[in-house]
Amino acid sequence: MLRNKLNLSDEKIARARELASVISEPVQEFIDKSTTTTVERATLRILGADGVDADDQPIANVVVDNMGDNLAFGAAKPYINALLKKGFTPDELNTAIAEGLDIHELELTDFTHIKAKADELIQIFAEKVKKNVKYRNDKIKEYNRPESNPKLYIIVASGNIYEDVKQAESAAELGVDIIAVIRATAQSLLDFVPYGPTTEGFGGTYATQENFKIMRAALDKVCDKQGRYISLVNYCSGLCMPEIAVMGAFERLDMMLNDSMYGILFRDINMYRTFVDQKFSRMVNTYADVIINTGEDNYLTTSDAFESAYTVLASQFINEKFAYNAGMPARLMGLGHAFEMDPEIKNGFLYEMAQAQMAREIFPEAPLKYMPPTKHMTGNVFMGHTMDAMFNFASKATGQSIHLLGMLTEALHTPYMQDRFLAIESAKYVMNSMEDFYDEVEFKKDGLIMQRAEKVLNQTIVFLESVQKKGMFDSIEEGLFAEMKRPKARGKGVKGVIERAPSYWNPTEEFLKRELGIN
Amino acid sequence: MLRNKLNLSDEKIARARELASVISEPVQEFIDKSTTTTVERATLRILGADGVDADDQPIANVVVDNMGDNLAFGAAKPYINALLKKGFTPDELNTAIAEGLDIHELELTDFTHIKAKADELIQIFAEKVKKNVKYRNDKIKEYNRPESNPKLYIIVASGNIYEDVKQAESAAELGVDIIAVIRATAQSLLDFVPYGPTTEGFGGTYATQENFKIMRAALDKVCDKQGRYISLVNYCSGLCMPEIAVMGAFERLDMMLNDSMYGILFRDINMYRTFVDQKFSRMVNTYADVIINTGEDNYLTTSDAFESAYTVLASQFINEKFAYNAGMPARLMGLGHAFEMDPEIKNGFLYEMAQAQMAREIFPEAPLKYMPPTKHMTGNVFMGHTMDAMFNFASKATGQSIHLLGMLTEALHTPYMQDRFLAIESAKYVMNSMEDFYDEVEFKKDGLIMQRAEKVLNQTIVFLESVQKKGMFDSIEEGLFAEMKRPKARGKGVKGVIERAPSYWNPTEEFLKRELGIN
Amino acid sequence: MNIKPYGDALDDGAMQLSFTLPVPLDAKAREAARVYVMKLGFEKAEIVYSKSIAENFSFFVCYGKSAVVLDYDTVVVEELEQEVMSYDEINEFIKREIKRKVVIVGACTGTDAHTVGIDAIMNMKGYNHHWGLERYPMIEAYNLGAQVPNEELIKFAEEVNADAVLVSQIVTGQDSHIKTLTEFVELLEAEGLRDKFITVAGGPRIGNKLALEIGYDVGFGRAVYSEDVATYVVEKMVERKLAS
Amino acid sequence: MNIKPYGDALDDGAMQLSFTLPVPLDAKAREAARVYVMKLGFEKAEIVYSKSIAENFSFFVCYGKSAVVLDYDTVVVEELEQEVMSYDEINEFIKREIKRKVVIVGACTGTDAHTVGIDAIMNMKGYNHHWGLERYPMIEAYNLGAQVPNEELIKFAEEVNADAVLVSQIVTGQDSHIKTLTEFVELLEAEGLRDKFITVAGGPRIGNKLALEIGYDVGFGRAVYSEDVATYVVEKMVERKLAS
Ligand code: B12
Ligand code: B12
Ligand SMILES: Cc1ncc(COP(=O)(O)O)c(C=O)c1O
Ligand SMILES: Cc1ncc(COP(=O)(O)O)c(C=O)c1O
Repeated sequence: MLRNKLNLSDEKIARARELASVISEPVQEFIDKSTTTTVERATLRILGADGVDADDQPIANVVVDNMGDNLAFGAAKPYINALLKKGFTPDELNTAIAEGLDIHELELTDFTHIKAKADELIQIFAEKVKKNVKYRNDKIKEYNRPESNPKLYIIVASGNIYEDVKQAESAAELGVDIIAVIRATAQSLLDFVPYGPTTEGFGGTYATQENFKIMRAALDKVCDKQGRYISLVNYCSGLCMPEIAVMGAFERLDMMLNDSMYGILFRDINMYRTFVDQKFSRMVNTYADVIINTGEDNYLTTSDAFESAYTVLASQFINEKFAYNAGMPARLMGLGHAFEMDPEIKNGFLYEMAQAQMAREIFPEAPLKYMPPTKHMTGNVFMGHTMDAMFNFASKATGQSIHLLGMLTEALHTPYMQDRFLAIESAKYVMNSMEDFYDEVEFKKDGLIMQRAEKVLNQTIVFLESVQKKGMFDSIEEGLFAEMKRPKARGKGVKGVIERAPSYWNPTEEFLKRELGIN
Repeated sequence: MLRNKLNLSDEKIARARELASVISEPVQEFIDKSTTTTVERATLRILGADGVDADDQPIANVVVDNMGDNLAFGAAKPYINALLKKGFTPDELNTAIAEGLDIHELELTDFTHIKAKADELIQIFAEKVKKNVKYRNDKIKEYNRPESNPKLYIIVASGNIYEDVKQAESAAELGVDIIAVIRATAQSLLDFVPYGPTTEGFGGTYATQENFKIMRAALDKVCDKQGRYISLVNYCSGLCMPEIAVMGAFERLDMMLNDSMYGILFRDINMYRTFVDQKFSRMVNTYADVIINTGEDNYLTTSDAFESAYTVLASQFINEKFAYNAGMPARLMGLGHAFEMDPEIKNGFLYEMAQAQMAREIFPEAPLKYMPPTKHMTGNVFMGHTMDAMFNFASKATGQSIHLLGMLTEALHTPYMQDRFLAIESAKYVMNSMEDFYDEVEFKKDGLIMQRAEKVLNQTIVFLESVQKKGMFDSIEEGLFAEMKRPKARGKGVKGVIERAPSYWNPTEEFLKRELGIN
Repeated sequence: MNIKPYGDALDDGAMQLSFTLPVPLDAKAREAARVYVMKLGFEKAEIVYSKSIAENFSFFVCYGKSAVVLDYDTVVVEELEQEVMSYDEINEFIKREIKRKVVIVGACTGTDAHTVGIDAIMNMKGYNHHWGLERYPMIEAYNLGAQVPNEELIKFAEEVNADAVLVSQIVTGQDSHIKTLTEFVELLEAEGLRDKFITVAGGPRIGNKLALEIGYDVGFGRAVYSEDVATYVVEKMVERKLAS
Repeated sequence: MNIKPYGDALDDGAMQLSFTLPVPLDAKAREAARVYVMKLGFEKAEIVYSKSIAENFSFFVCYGKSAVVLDYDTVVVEELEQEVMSYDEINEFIKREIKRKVVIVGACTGTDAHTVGIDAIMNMKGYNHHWGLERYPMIEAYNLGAQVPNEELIKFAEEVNADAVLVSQIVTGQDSHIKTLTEFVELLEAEGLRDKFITVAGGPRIGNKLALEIGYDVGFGRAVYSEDVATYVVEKMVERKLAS
């Protein structure tokens, strides 16, 4: 474990955690009495719903859309009921639904039968996921390679899954540890998950289960060839968080972007919707042993990295708390932050080091995800490459875990193949040449670095206190987070939030809670 | 003054200094009983010899070449004698010599007259030089700008002095502190100094007095425009070290490359010649308050920077000792070293930091000159730019004084204007963003960095001991330095080394020794 | 005046290039890279670095000397050239010439979620020490934020009787900006509102030329401030006699 | 097979360029930079960065999409293509085919003081874990070092009855390498020694093509090792029946 160097006050850290806990309580209460369209669709997917109808509507959507107000009772029951009534396998039922069968017209069979069937279906899910977890762990053991520190993470984003595969293979050959397939620009606002392999998308490639499968298979080949495990990442965020988490569990994704507030602040998704969705999706992620990546970096794309460093730390505490609430252990919490200090700030690099080191010390077990400079990148690719080099330095110097490689063309386009090569080469050089820096170097007592970390922690506490006073919902509404005002009653997906009926039933949730030991 | 961080043993450092001193003694003895053609020509230049004859032979060369064995008595006497005999001013005499006058045919006048005339001529020299020093100091006071730390140093090398001026102006506008005009490829092997403004030269621009004047005037304009003093650098090294030092004193150069062994090892100049020449040239540099730049970086272009780090430190001790012997104070000793660690070495950056920090601590008053990566640069300009960024970091982190900017195109060509811009931009960003790093960061007790510095110091002592045992001349002959074997009786310029006759007379040397308080 | 790129001597034509060819790296690939650059009109090209970056892809860095000459006098500038007024001058100008508040509506449209650019122009706090339009006493500014459908933007602009509409587009992948920008103009035309508003497009890859081609009154690229936009709008209003 | 540069999709023609134009920076300069790149055969060019780097000089970074297509099949490789033998194979080959020691003389000529390159090929310790020629038991190697006048090199080669002469040239500014290399060949010719030695030129900017043009038997560029050179020399000796 890495040494502490900042001399931060344990009491203050505990105080911040306590505040996050208090803040999360009313939200957690709301979550527990609510469900959403996508939580129900995710439930159906766990149970076996898959495929699309003639209009490319996913079966899960068809079932949920047809339930109307009955959704308050949960979508599991009618789906399982239909399986029993028709004597179908899930695949057969999916086909029947695609062809027009309205399962809600079927008479309800005895609930004990339904429960038994639920257990059976969930067992299938559980076994698939456990097999995936085992496969991953076995392979890592088999390859028996020392872990990279940090792991190098790169994105592909061609829009075409087959082109993405080529680019991912190239990056893997060049030595990265983690490959993220960036999602098409507007997917997070789609209230359904596209289906099948896709070859077109703006700014990224659609997250579909088939695309996950194609990329995972391609990477598995490279893994075996190279004798090291290469992780695959996609995004849970958006209007389908829980469903995509389920798809990721099925297809052995290793990491997923999953933030408790990103959708609200940066995608204008309704706050209640996001809070409910994040919980379910995180339970699924946890069950599948998937590391989440939170999105604190986004705060610094709209706010200044020096002035607003505390918003990052505050969000990390909140993300941590919500993740704990979803049963997630710290070792899966890839809390985010970013190297976004204005390059013109005197001593900006030292402040950046202070902040990164602070994250390291406050969340010692978390696989911290460090994001590269983006906002201050310009078309001057040479200067940009230098900024990325400094970022590489800061990351290694402060013991980060997941290192998203900066691209010299960040201000211009999603990465070219050669951009990735240059990024990897630079990071490997910088990090290897200062391998033991963390251990070698101490910070001056009460110097700039220590003072900076302390100050950010203090500001964070003050900020969390004000959020606690106002309450989370009002704080978001008033724009306390990321300078974004998000009215409670507005935002995308607000209609998909439903209060649970007293007899609401969700066997998958019960299963997950049981397995993860939460209530 | 900068803090010590490496915990180096004072006794070891003292021991190394003592070894350098013992090593220099026999060399110093040799120097004191010898003169060289170029020392005599430098003497003539101080006294007023200037210009060229019809064959472009400098007057100083004409006079010296015509003296034959009489050179053992010194060239000053016949030149001053001619002035007196003819009643000429130096300019008139120079013209006469150019037109064919052989001054050695003139009868010798009374020595007391000659001495008096010498004093008068030396006074003219002294006043010119003092005026230059005063001008520089006054300007620096007038501009009243905080010193850059380190000072950014850049080269121009177009071959054409007028093109050089443009490039220098551009670099000055972009914010560098020091501009060096690189000399044409083979000038150091010319046994005369070219004359007048020049517009052609391979790989650099000829060092001529007129070129010095043109560049100095151009920079002075920029200085006034920008309100900060910009230093001008040229090279003393080669077969004309002392003469170029004199030219630099006349034209207010601020720094000059001047190494006690560079010519021997890297230019195959005879060792006796170089040792004699460096002493005279350094006296002139000192009198003109010119900072010298030594050439330790060159060791690492032929030897490995990790294995042979001690050769750099050893050479620094030797250069220091010879400089002290020439009356030079530490504040003028721009001892050199270089960032040449193989980029593939694990922890190479930390070793590099150790070495740079070690130089800083061992020579606390010296304006250390740190050279950029050159040897491991390739045509991959992006990777090269990253290496230069790391160099910028190391330099700032260890409190270097003179920072020669690395060029991303180092492996390709002498810098384009845009290469310089990119280099300056990168250095300014990196250094500003870690301004107080030196003060903020401590090295772990007995960690990699401390151990590395100690090891290099130990190796240096072992090496200096073996040189001391063999003696300097034999050591060079046997290739102990830079893996170059340089036989005593060979090398360029060997014929120009002359044993002083008992009645050898050199009033300029007497003057300089008096002024500098040496014997 | 004929010009060529400059490395370290006038008209040396020196240029740096980097690119990837979809072939495995070997002597032939290197030569192909050189020949390729020569075909671009170079009189000398040297592949100074080559590296295999995937099974069938090779990366090259090249320095070359271009033979191509450009007559500088023939270059026509398509960027907007105007004397930009200061914050105070703009407010004065509006008081004097328009005599009422100018109404400006802005948004980042379509699926584009990048607010920072339009915020830089419009928000109170502005950008790089240039206040945004919201702070101008003589301007009434409405910033609808990001991901705003074109229809909504137009509806809103009509509602508040806007004088000018600012459209921001940052994402340009697969030319999505062109599609979104064009749709806006087509909608305006369909609803007969083409001349009602001064239309301003902006974003890092938007040039005046592109904006004019698509049918906007003006376009702004990188490093633009509120003053540039406001100057244009108010002067155009006077020119068009929209000030009433 | 027709190829184009690859950015992130086949045949997108993506290339990165940077260069300086000798004009002051303004809108016209930026447009000139774009037009200049378009004239190089681009179908799209965007100046993504521009900066004034001196009173009358502006620096540009450009990304563009080239329209130029290259038929890969027409590319002719001019680099030497040979199967390189290993250290042991070479010594064996000499023992078997030449039956005496091969004598090789090398130097870095003219005013060029860069010894590292020729040392890498010749010195005992070699380079990058490739031993130099001096270590080969079946080769007698003489490395004269740097700054060796052509006359001296030829004189020495005659004296030791060299089979091959290696000439290194690193500095290429103002084409100084071409001058020095050419003078060597002319001297050989003048003295009627043209066919006596196998002549090998080398250095980071020397290609086989250039060497052949000047009149050498072969030329080697970057990242060459002693094995490459020795293989060539000994095979050429057998071919020319110089082995006697
Ligand atoms: C911040 C940022 C984000 C933030 C946005 C937060 C927010 N609230 O705005 C977040 C993290 C959400 C984000 C997300 C994405 N981003 Co983004 N992002 C950036 C980034 C780093 C900075 C943009 C920025 O804020 N610049 C600062 C502002 C002030 O500059 P500006 O926008 O150019 O605005 C100036 C001028 O252009 C002009 N201007 C702009 N608009 C207007 C309008 C008018 C009328 C006028 C007059 C002037 C004007 O004035 C401004 C001031 O001078 C850029 C990379 C970069 N360094 O440029 C990528 C970048 C723009 N993003 C990119 C992409 C692909 C995405 C995603 C699609 C990635 C994905 N697949 O998930 C997502 C989805 C977003 C979406 N649907 O649009 C790409 C776009 C590639 C391309 N050219 O198509 C970029 C270039 C990064 C990259 N290399 O991949 N991003
Ligand atoms: C080391 C070095 C020096 C050292 C040389 C020490 C020494 N004893 O060799 C010193 C400091 C003395 C020096 C001085 C100068 N240098 Co210098 N130097 C370099 C440097 C940093 C590395 C060269 C090197 O050693 N490479 C490693 C070797 C192994 O590679 P190589 O030489 O390419 O050799 C390989 C192949 O080319 C080939 N090869 C080479 N020769 C031969 C011969 C044969 C027969 C064969 C088969 C193969 C072969 O095999 C080798 C192994 O694969 C380069 C920059 C760079 N990174 O390349 C500048 C560089 C070569 N130098 C340069 C210049 C301008 C100079 C000076 C003229 C500067 C000046 N005005 O003062 C001086 C003067 C030197 C002179 N008169 O020649 C320029 C040349 C520009 C140009 N293209 O014309 C460069 C490119 C730097 C720059 N950007 O300005 N330099
Ligand atoms: C947590 C998180 N989710 C999602 C995204 C982006 O995805 P989308 O554009 O699909 O919302 C980001 C981007 O930075 C993120 O941080
Ligand atoms: C001390 C010293 N003198 C001179 C030079 C180069 O000059 P020249 O090529 O004229 O010998 C160097 C180059 O590094 C040097 O270090």
